[in-house]
Amino acid sequence: MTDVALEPVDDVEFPDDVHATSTGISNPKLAMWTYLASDCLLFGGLISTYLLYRNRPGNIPGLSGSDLRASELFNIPFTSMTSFILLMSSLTMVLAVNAVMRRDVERMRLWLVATSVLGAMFLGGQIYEFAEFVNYGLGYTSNVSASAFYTLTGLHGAHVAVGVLMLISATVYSMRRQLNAEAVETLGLYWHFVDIVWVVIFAIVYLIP
Amino acid sequence: MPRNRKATVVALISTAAILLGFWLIIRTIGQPTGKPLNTLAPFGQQAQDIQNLTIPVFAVAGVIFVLVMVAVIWMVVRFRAPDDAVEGEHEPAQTHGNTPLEIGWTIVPAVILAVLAVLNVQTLLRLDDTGENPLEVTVAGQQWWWEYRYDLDGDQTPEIVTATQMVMPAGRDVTVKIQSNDVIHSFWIPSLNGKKDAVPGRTHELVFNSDNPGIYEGQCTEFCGLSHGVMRMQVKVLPPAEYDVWIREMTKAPAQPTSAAASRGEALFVGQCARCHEVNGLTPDSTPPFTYSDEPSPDYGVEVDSSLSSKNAPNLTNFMMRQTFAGNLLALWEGDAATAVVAVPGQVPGATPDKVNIKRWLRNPQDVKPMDAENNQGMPNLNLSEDQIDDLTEYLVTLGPSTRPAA
Amino acid sequence: MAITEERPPLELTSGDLPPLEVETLGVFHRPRATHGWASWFTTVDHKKIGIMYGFASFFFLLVGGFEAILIRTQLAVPGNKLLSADLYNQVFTMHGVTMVFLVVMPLAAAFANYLLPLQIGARDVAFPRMNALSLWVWLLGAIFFNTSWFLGGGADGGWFNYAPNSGVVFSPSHGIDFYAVGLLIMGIGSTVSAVNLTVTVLNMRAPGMTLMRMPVFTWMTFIVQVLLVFALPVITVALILLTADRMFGATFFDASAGGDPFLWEHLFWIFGHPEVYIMILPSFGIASEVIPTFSRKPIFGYPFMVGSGIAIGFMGWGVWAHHMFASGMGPISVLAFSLATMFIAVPTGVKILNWMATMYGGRIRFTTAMLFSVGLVAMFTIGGLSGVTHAFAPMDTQQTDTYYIVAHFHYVLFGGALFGLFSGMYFWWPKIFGYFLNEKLGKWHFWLMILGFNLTFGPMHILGLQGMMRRTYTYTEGQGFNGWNLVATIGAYLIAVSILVFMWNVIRSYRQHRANPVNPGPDPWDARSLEWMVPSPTPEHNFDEVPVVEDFDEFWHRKYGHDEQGRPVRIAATEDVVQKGDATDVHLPSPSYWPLVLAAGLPLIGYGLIFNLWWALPGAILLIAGIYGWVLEPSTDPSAGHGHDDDHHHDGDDGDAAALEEPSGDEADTASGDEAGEGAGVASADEPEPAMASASADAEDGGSK
Amino acid sequence: MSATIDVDDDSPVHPGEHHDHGPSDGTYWKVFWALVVITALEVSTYFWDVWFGESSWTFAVPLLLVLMVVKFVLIASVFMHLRFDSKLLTRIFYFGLALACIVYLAALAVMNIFTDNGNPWFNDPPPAVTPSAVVTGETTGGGMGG
Ligand code: HEA
Ligand code: HEA
Ligand code: HEC
Ligand code: CUA
Ligand SMILES: [Cu+2]
Repeated sequence: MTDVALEPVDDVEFPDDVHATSTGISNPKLAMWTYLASDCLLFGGLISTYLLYRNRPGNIPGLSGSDLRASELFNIPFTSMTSFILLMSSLTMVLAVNAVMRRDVERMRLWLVATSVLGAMFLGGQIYEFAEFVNYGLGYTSNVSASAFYTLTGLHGAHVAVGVLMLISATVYSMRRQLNAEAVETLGLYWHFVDIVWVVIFAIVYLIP
Repeated sequence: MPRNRKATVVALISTAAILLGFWLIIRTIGQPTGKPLNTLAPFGQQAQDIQNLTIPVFAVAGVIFVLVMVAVIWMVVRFRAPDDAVEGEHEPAQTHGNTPLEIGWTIVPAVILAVLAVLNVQTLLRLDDTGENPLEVTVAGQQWWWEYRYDLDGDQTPEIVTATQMVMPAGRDVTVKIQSNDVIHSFWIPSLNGKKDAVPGRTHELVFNSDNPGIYEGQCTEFCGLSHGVMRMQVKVLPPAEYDVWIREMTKAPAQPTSAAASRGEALFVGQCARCHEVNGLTPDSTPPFTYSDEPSPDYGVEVDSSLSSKNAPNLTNFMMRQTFAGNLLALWEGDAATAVVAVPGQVPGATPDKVNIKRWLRNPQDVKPMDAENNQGMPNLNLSEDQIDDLTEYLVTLGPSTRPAA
Repeated sequence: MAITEERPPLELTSGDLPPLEVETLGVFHRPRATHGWASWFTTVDHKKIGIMYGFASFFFLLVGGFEAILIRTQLAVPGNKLLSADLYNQVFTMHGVTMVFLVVMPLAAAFANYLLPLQIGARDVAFPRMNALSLWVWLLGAIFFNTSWFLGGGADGGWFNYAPNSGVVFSPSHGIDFYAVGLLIMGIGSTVSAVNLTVTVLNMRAPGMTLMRMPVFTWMTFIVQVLLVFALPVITVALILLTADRMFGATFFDASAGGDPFLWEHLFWIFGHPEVYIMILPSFGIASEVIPTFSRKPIFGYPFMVGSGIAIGFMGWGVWAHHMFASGMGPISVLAFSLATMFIAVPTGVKILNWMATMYGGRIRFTTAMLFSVGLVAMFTIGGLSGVTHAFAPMDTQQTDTYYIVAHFHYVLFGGALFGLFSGMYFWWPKIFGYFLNEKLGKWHFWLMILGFNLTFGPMHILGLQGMMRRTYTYTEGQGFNGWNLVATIGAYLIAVSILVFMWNVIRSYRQHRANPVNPGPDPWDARSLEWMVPSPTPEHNFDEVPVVEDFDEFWHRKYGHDEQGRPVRIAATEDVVQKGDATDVHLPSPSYWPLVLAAGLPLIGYGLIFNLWWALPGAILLIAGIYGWVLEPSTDPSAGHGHDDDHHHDGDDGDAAALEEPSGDEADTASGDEAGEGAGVASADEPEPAMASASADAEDGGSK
Repeated sequence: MSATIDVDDDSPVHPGEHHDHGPSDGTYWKVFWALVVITALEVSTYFWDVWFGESSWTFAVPLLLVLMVVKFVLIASVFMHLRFDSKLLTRIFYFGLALACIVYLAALAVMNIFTDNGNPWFNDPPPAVTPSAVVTGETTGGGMGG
């Protein structure tokens, strides 16, 4: 910061506004999209790992470990439910964003809460699913396909959890002081991305045997 | 223009200097003498194929190198601002670019490379050719030594299991099937062919074919832990007749030791060493009188646990058929026998086993080669007494054809 | 920031209540200092952050160089017993990792941070606090990584750390845990920084600064950031899997349990090859600034320079398996990657030739900076050509894992990347610190270094071709490696001397400057890009007035026109076109503790993962405190700074919200400030990073771990 | 934003130019229902082998992939506003996505996941270490990603 004399000074001329952006896209939004593009490679790597390993449980002679496969335990109707819940949360999120654009704060808060509740439900479903699998004897280290499965879905779950925390924080924040519409929109992007990733996981991991 | 002339002179001088430097290097670089791992001294067909690609590629790279260097030197001299340069005088023209030129120097390198690419592909395909009726040898790397298995009759169990020194006939394609029992290693005999990694869970093939009998040094080249740097091996290329002798000798059981010391050593071996090392027929629970078999136990080394390294140790049956041991670090024979290209080194006139080296190894193997036996990596120091070491050495030198009546 | 017009910040407090003035978390006062040692810990100024990157990575250069000296001393003679095999393995691993992740990348980041905003005419990066966060995360991660020396030994798996040798079974010490966690932490820092700088280049350009008017350095750094954005997650995946293997008992790389060691190799090199271009492109950028300046000619073929940079960055994604020619993948894969690799020589060649064409016909002043850049052109060519010889897969099966490779990558990394970075140091030193480095000592530095460098790494070509494998802790008499190894060792000591000369130069020049200050002025080299328009050292607000850009090499064109032969003719005295740096009342983001607090949590979590999970608890608390402290803190301290916290001045922060209301406000300058009432006092309105910035930082944590 | 800024050739949205608000709540609902239907269709494939027999898999797998892409694009374009926002964002995101697909598919191909030789240990042409390990084992499905 320049040390500025305390007496009033003439305004410096700004031929442009320093804060405006060259592309017309706001910084946080551009940053979020860049980050999401980067995250594609993160999830791509984990999905590839799973694809590589999914047919290598331990029942192959010479390999150690349990011979259970995650795919044998899949409860498709149940996971369809949780996928549906996550899909729904995308809808509530987009409604929250639309509300904030209309400057309808009450509605926005409502939809944000709904989104976080749905997100939490999804997480609950995932925890239930994991617990069920472990009950069946498929632990994280049971075999390499299990590890790949848990790492992939677990990391996705972590993304959801972070998202839920951000949603709750945003809601609280909106009550404490001002909340930037941009923030809600950007948060929405993150949320939808998490959903999109699940769309891929659901199809590739769960439905394609 | 004097500046121009000066630049040209400097450029010519540096061209000459670079060429002289190249010539000096090229004169010596391909020489195998004293450089057993030299990559530019092929003694096998595959290495020769690679060499045939290397020479034109290096030549092209060398020419580009000289051109770029000389051009830079020329310009540095030619366009150096004079010390008395004044701003505003003799300012350079502000050229921004020249599209045809740019396109030109995009295309020319591409064309050069395209030509070389043809050679590249040809060589690649050639090296991939496994030849006709190849001899197959399975090579397994483990921390930090190499094991070779010869399955002569194709029944999936090896008749010969040996370590450190691989033997192959001259003039015949040999397919080496490279495996690993623990981490990734790389099998490399530069005189014969390029390297190929030994990756746990996989089998990789490499083809050797050499018309030149000789002993060729090799080295593990994929970092594999503590003793990677001294994980060495040899390939001995024998004339076909000698090779048959080698096979014959290697498929015979060792004879019973005759001297008392060797017999004591034999018992010690069963007690101390047989839990890791195999001598065909001996097991840790063998009881005297010991009997030998002419085939390795089919279980030997099959149950390698690739999460532990030394579940198996070198098979020592016919130990004395090798010329070096302990990962090619120590000579097993003194004098000519250490390096003779023969099937049975013990038959080289005047051959005597290098007992000093064997004792050194038994006294403390870690002293020869860093190992971590606590972590199942390598051979432990068994804290043997000098007497035990003497007895064991007497026994070890009986393991081989020198004690057998000549065939 | 730039909230788009339709969506001004919400008045969520139903209008009548004033927005809460949040005193950040009560206990802490918002840091105010902008001078003095304390300010360095809280600064969000891209220039200070850049300087800190620079000093820290130079320190690590000494560490990594010391390790290199140990390597060379051990290998000076056959059978040397200076280092045990175990220690040697740690030393070369740590050397490699240190040089790559703790020296070249952050040193390039130093230049990127300092110069990007200046070169595009911006006041700061897009997210200043996140910039500070990147620095601290990287630095603390780097320190964390090096503490392994004192906590049971460094990593010993080589810098590419092939599995399964990197598993607990084969490397039971904690070294590789530090490698995995340390790199994960630094990866977070680099990802944040890469996103930040990407947005900066795209969004923060001065008026008229179109992409094709950006200086080449900016372009190359931009490409590097994009490469980082996409390459880092790949190694993150690899490291996550490695951590799971080592710490949680998974078997991703254990072949006996179905794991595949190849997966590591692919993931590592998918990252690793873009990584080598991440290391070289900034130096290419630096050379592309230095060579035109001292040749007094514009860069030759600017669009081709930019295009080839993009091409290199792009092709870099398709060649990773050239590190695996001997690994045993199928012949078709080998063929494909071999051909792809060969052709990467084409765009790189375009660069080399364009630099030469820039020098051609120029009037070259051989300052130290120029010497290093010309050195780069020559030395990199050698390294590049040996690289092309590796690209021929059959040849590479003889070369790989020998010292021939070691020679290749030191020629490109040292002779390319590091030479470029040294060139940049001499070039921008006066801009950054306000005094010149001594040219005479600089020339000693250069000549000693290039001599030592060639003595060290030149012989390695021969050694490698004669079969000396890398990563060997010793060699024996009779392998024929003796003589050249000794030469290489002597060369390494020469390099060390040259670096001492450099350090002495810095100290001596500084002392002389203290005794007898001579300001180099804004434009000591008669240079071309915008950063030379501002005084040296750069004032905190960068530009008094953001320049309106009309041309590539804008600053040059303000000084020179040209005659009909295209020769430059002065049209304005430098003094008249540079800025005075005396602007007041420029609105800048305020310092903050939170980046440091947040970053400090990560190494603690790292120790927790490695030793005892309880230790992660304080780390997690710091992390969360950092995040929430950050979110609750307006990025601009309303009560800080320039002496007027009231809003009767229509300075930048008030003006902009209003300016944004104005669709086409070409005169968005001061007038619009009048309606600033609306945005006034709205903390988030003027911050370059509204709340969501921190939300995305959250995402970062969730995502990259 | 001032009009003195030369519009970047690369920035599709002109500075200061307004862009659409995006669709209304109603549109979102419509898209949502479309997504629900697609998801239902996806899930139904799970029962196809019961309904239509095993051979239905040959249709199910490509169908699932197509539906996945459709869902993906719908959410990205509508919910994430890519259709209404600057094209730059679309480019950035889909560049990352495409890069991920290409690079990882290539890596998986090099690891021979698509040219599976029936060896369940490593999907790799060279046979496994111990001959006994190469027993029957199921051939991994060749579909998307093996
Ligand atoms: C700054 C970093 C950097 C850069 C820029 C490069 C550039 C290149 N590298 Fe290098 N490389 C590394 C860093 C780098 N490399 C590292 C660190 C390793 C080792 C990792 C490890 O194992 O630890 C490595 C290893 C490595 C290998 C693997 C070797 C092995 O382990 O077996 C290969 C194989 O193809 C390779 C190739 C190339 C090629 C073709 C280029 C090209 O980009 C070079 C292009 C440049 C030129 C060719 C010169 C100029 C061109 C002209 C003058 C035009 C005319 C030229 C022709 C027509 C040929 N590199
Ligand atoms: C940018 C990257 C970079 C740089 C600059 C260097 C610089 C040097 N490197 Fe390094 N090197 C690598 C990257 C780099 N290296 C990598 C990636 C590897 C592979 C690792 C692996 O295989 O996993 C490697 C491996 C490597 C090896 C091979 C080891 C082996 O395979 O066994 C060798 C051997 O000679 C070597 C030598 C040197 C030397 C002598 C320098 C010198 O140029 C260093 C010069 C610097 C100094 C000399 C510092 C100055 C110090 C002082 C002035 C005083 C001392 C300071 C204190 C006491 C605090 N390096
Ligand atoms: C815990 C296992 C173990 C025991 C017990 C053991 N060794 Fe070894 N031995 C090894 C291993 C592993 C090697 C390979 C070392 C290397 O070269 O890296 C080896 C190598 C050798 C070699 C060199 C073989 C070659 O071809 O290179 C000899 C000879 C040898 N051992 C003899 C003995 C004798 C004699 C005893 C008993 C007193 C013994 N060993 C006990 C594990 C063992
Ligand atoms: Cu085995 Cu290196
Ligand atoms: Cu590479």
